[in-house]
Formats: sequence, structure tokens, C-alpha cells
Amino acid sequence: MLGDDEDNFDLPLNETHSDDVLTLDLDGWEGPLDLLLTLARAQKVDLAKISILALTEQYIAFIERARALKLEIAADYLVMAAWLAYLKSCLLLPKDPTVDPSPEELALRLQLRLQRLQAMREAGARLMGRDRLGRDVFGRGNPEGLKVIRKAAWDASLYELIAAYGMVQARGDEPVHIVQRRPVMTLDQAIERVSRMVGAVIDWTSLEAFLPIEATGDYRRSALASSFVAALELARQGRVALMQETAFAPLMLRSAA
Amino acid sequence: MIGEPDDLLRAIEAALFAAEGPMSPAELMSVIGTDGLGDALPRLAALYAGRGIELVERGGRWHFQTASDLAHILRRTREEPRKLSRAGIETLAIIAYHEPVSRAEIEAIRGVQISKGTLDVLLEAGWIRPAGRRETPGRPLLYATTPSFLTHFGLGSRKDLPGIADLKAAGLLDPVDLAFEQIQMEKGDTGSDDPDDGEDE
Amino acid sequence: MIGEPDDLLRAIEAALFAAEGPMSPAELMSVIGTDGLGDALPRLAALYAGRGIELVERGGRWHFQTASDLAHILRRTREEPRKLSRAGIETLAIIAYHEPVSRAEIEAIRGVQISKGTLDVLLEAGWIRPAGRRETPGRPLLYATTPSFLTHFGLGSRKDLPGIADLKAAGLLDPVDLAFEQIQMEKGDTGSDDPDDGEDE
Repeated sequence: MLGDDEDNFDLPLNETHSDDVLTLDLDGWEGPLDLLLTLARAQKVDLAKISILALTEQYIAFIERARALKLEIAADYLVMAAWLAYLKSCLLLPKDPTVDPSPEELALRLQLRLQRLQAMREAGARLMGRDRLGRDVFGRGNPEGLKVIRKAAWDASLYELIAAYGMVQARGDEPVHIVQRRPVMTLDQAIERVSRMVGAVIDWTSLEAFLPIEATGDYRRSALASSFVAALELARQGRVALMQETAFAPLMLRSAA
Repeated sequence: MIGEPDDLLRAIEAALFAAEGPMSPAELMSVIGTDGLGDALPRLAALYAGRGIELVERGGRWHFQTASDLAHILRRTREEPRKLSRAGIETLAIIAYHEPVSRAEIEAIRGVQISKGTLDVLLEAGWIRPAGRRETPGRPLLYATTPSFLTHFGLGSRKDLPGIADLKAAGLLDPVDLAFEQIQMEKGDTGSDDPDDGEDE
Repeated sequence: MIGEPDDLLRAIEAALFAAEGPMSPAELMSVIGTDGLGDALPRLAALYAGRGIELVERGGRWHFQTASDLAHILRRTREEPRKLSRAGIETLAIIAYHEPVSRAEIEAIRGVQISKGTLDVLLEAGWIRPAGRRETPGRPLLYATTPSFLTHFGLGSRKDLPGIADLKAAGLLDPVDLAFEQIQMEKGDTGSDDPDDGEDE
């Protein structure tokens, strides 16, 4: 029923539904651009020379016919039809320089899009037509394969070995908790030490002089702090006198006796 | 077969023959245990030229395959490899000719959205791969082809894509906007020759 | 490669290369679509003689294979250094100090079960060996160290292993942190009832 139509293209028919309803297989196209390209190619001219106006008319006619057949048409096809109808009217109307973009520009852009889609369609076809591995040319059917056998070079050191044995043995022992001595001088030790030493000096003597000579590091800091507190305690008991000339100056001690 | 098969050539031959896939010179050297291949690969390829089996380079990797003119003998017993949908073919072509390219750019050329399965099929076939993101708003993921793509379609490199030089020269790989500007410029100033045109790589 | 690769030879070459298994002359003829092979197969085999690939006949069927003297290319052994697990090193230590020793004895000393894999690794490393059976009920297999064990650990003999007293002096039996660490670690796997799952790694 469509064959005698004067248009130079055919609606693709889905023949499986032919008994009662004529089905227009719009699924045959991947969107309006695809349909437009199909119509454009029917003009049988170079896409660069295609008549966008004629193409527009064909597309609109196609969609109108599909609607007349009460076919469901996807929204994007209708949007394209509306846009093309607008483009067509612009192209036909006298040129209005205030319209931007101009209809010629829109038409050119559409043409460029069609050319690009067509170029990729042809490229895809040429790609698929190449001598393809597994279809036209073949790799070795049954390759031996290159196998790398990973052999573990087990590694362990003697230290790890004996440390591990130590750990195994230690595991059997009852855990014993030993609190390690920390390097501190207790307050009692400091009081005892300062009170003993202060009796032996006559003149004012710096607190540092009361620290053990061998004391270094944490132990010296601990001894200094404890000795300072010891000095305060001994002063409170009236056993030593303290003197400091200015802030941060050396703290001087003397027996109060 | 030839005068004196030298040891390196024999080793390369054996390794490529036994390998389950194409090999780069670096992989070959590691398998054979040598520090350099010299011109052994092209020499070996030359030895096989015109035979029923050929040594070919695809994207820097080498493999043996049957000569293409013998396809009629071998194809008979084989099933057609995966058949791509038209959407799949076009999408693959767009990625190959434009890479790296985003999904939106593919859709702009095809005029339709890509259904999810299309890229999946191409990814699964090992012909395309994600290739970073474009540093534009949205940071879209980009796609490019893989060495397996070149291997499967018998391409030495992307330069061997059918007609790519012509398409490039005709500006058909440029986006519409760029092509449009180009035309406008040529209209205004026919002598114009923008040095920045056409190249999309 | 050779003077004029004749078509039959090329076809046989390609068919055998692409085949998934050896082919009889009859199969070849059917694939290639010819009525006779003449002396093509021996001729082709002669062409490949001395190359990295050879055409061979086995029980009336022909196939290409890698030249046997190049088999080392197909299978390479790569040694990868691997650290022994804690279970492994402890088991090894116990065997070294107590050999010959049964698995049950090792477990009694370790206080943790050992998996078969642990002993396998030590056997594979060549550090321990089966050393007979103990003549007790169940006749358990005994393990002892090997000369490679001594070599690897730089020991002249087992007597060079530091004794318990030495370990103590070196702080290696320090019960405070070692034992505590161990207790913490084993909390995790004491609930396991699978005999092969008692690894404390």
C-alpha cells in the first residue's frame, strides 16, 4: 500500500505483524539522525551537496505518514520533526539578519553531523571487513604456551630460627611480669642525700652541686627535681637556708645551722 | 629452510609459536633470556613472507597467523566470531578514529544515547579500555582502543585504520563546531590556513 | 623463505598451524579440499628441519611443535624469594632442636596445631626430611633436618645451634614480651577445631 507512494524511500515493514496492523518499524533506525541519514542517502548525492530543505521535507512527510498510520512514534523523532519544520520555515522565509543562529548555519551544522555519522558508519564497515584474527586469519590452534613456573625460594635467617625457638620455649613458661627499674631518684633518697651533703659544706652552694656526678639524662633530671623538692622540704624543717639572686639564677643552699 | 638458522631466530620463532598471545620485544627478550633482538624480528618476518603462516606486528606486539588469502580454507570449519550490533560497530569505529573519546562525544556523533550494553560488549571483547578522564567539568571517562583491537583487526597501528588519513584531511574527525568554524573562516578569508586545524590528537 | 612456496604447501602449513590437534593426511585433504597430498608433508617437514618449529608425524598424524632443544624456552623456572611463615619457622626450629620428632610432638611443643602445608613447605625448601617412624603405637612419621638446612643457616652441625641457656642470655627467652605477644596472637585461633586450620599466621 505504500509502494505506489511517490516518495523515493520505503517504510521498513515488520512483516511478522502483517495480518491486521501495519507496523512501522521505527526501531530499525537508531534515532532521528540515523533516519535522516537514510533519507539523505536516498538523494543519491554527495552528502556535502545534499539539499537540507528536501531532506527536511522528506523527514516531516515520513513522520506525518507514520502518524496517519497511528503508529507510536518516539518523542525524539517528533522533536526532530518539529525542529526541522521550524528550520524549513526559516529557510523558506525571507532572510532575517537578526535571527541567530541563521537557518543556513543550522542547516550546515545538520549537514556536518550527517557527514560525520556517515564517515564513521563507513569506517565501521571497512573495519569489520578487514582480515580479522579468528575469522579470516588464525593464530596457532593449540599453542604449547609459555609457562613460567614460579618456584618459591624459601628464605629464613638463623636469627629468625633461634628467635622462633626461643618464642616456642618461652610460650611454655609461666609469664613473669617484671617491672623494670626506671632511672629516678626518689624524694626520700634526695632528702637523705641533700641533708647529708649540706652539713659538709660551709658556704652557699648551688643545688646542682648536690647531684650525683655520674647522673646524666633522665636520671639527672629526676635527681634535680627531687633534690629541689628535698631542699624545699629541708628549708621548711629549718635545716637549710635557700637563696636565689634573681629568677632563674642558680638556687643556692647552705646549712641553716 | 634457510641457510643457517641462527639461534636467536630459532628461539624467537619457537617462543612466538608457542605463545598463547602476541608478545612485545621486551616479553620475548625475557622469555628467551637475551638482552637485545637486533633486527631479528623483521628478519624472521621476511623469512615467512609469502608462506602459509606469517609473522606480523600489531601495535608493537608480534604474533604468527595464517596468511589472509587462505581464509577460505580455514574459515569453513569455524564459527563466525562475535557478531557486533550496528551500534557496537559504529561505537567501536568512533572510539578507534577519535580516541580518546568520551561517551558524550560518541553520542554526539551517533545522535543517540549509547545503551549500556554497547560499551560493555566492546570492553568484554577487549577492544576498548577506559583511558583516563578529560579534565573538563564532570571529568568524563574517556575510551581508547587496546592492543588486542589492533591484533584482531590486523592493524599495525592506528595509522593503519582504513581511510583515517583521508578522514582527517577532510576534517571529518573534527567536531561539528570546529568544522563549522573552519568553514565560516574559509568563507570570510579564503586564504586562511589555520595551523591549529584538523589535528585532533 | 624458499624458492616458490607452492599453494599446497602453504595450505597445509596454515591448516596444521591453525589446527587444534594433530591431523591425519585424510583430515588435511578434507580441510584443504584436495584429492591428494603427494609428498607435500615430508617436503614441508624438510623445510622446517633445523628451525625453531618442526613439523612432525606421530602415529600417522602431523603437527607442528617447538623444536625439542628449545623446550627450556617454554618452561622457565623463576625463583621467587618467599619468607617462611611464623608457623613454618617455629616448626623448623622445633625439628632442628628436637629431631627426630613427630608431628604430634611438634604440636605439643608449639602448643598449636600445624597444618600439613607447613611441613610441605619445609620439605619443599629441602630443609627437613622424613626420618623413619617411631616404634610406638600409630608408628608416627618422624622429621629431621637435612644438610641443606645446615648450609642455608650457616651451621657446621646441629651442635652449633645455641642452647636454651644461650637463648636466655641473648634475651631470646625473655618471657615478658615474647610470651605476651604470643598469647595475644593465639587468642585468635585457639577456637579452631579443624586440624589443618590451626595455623597462627
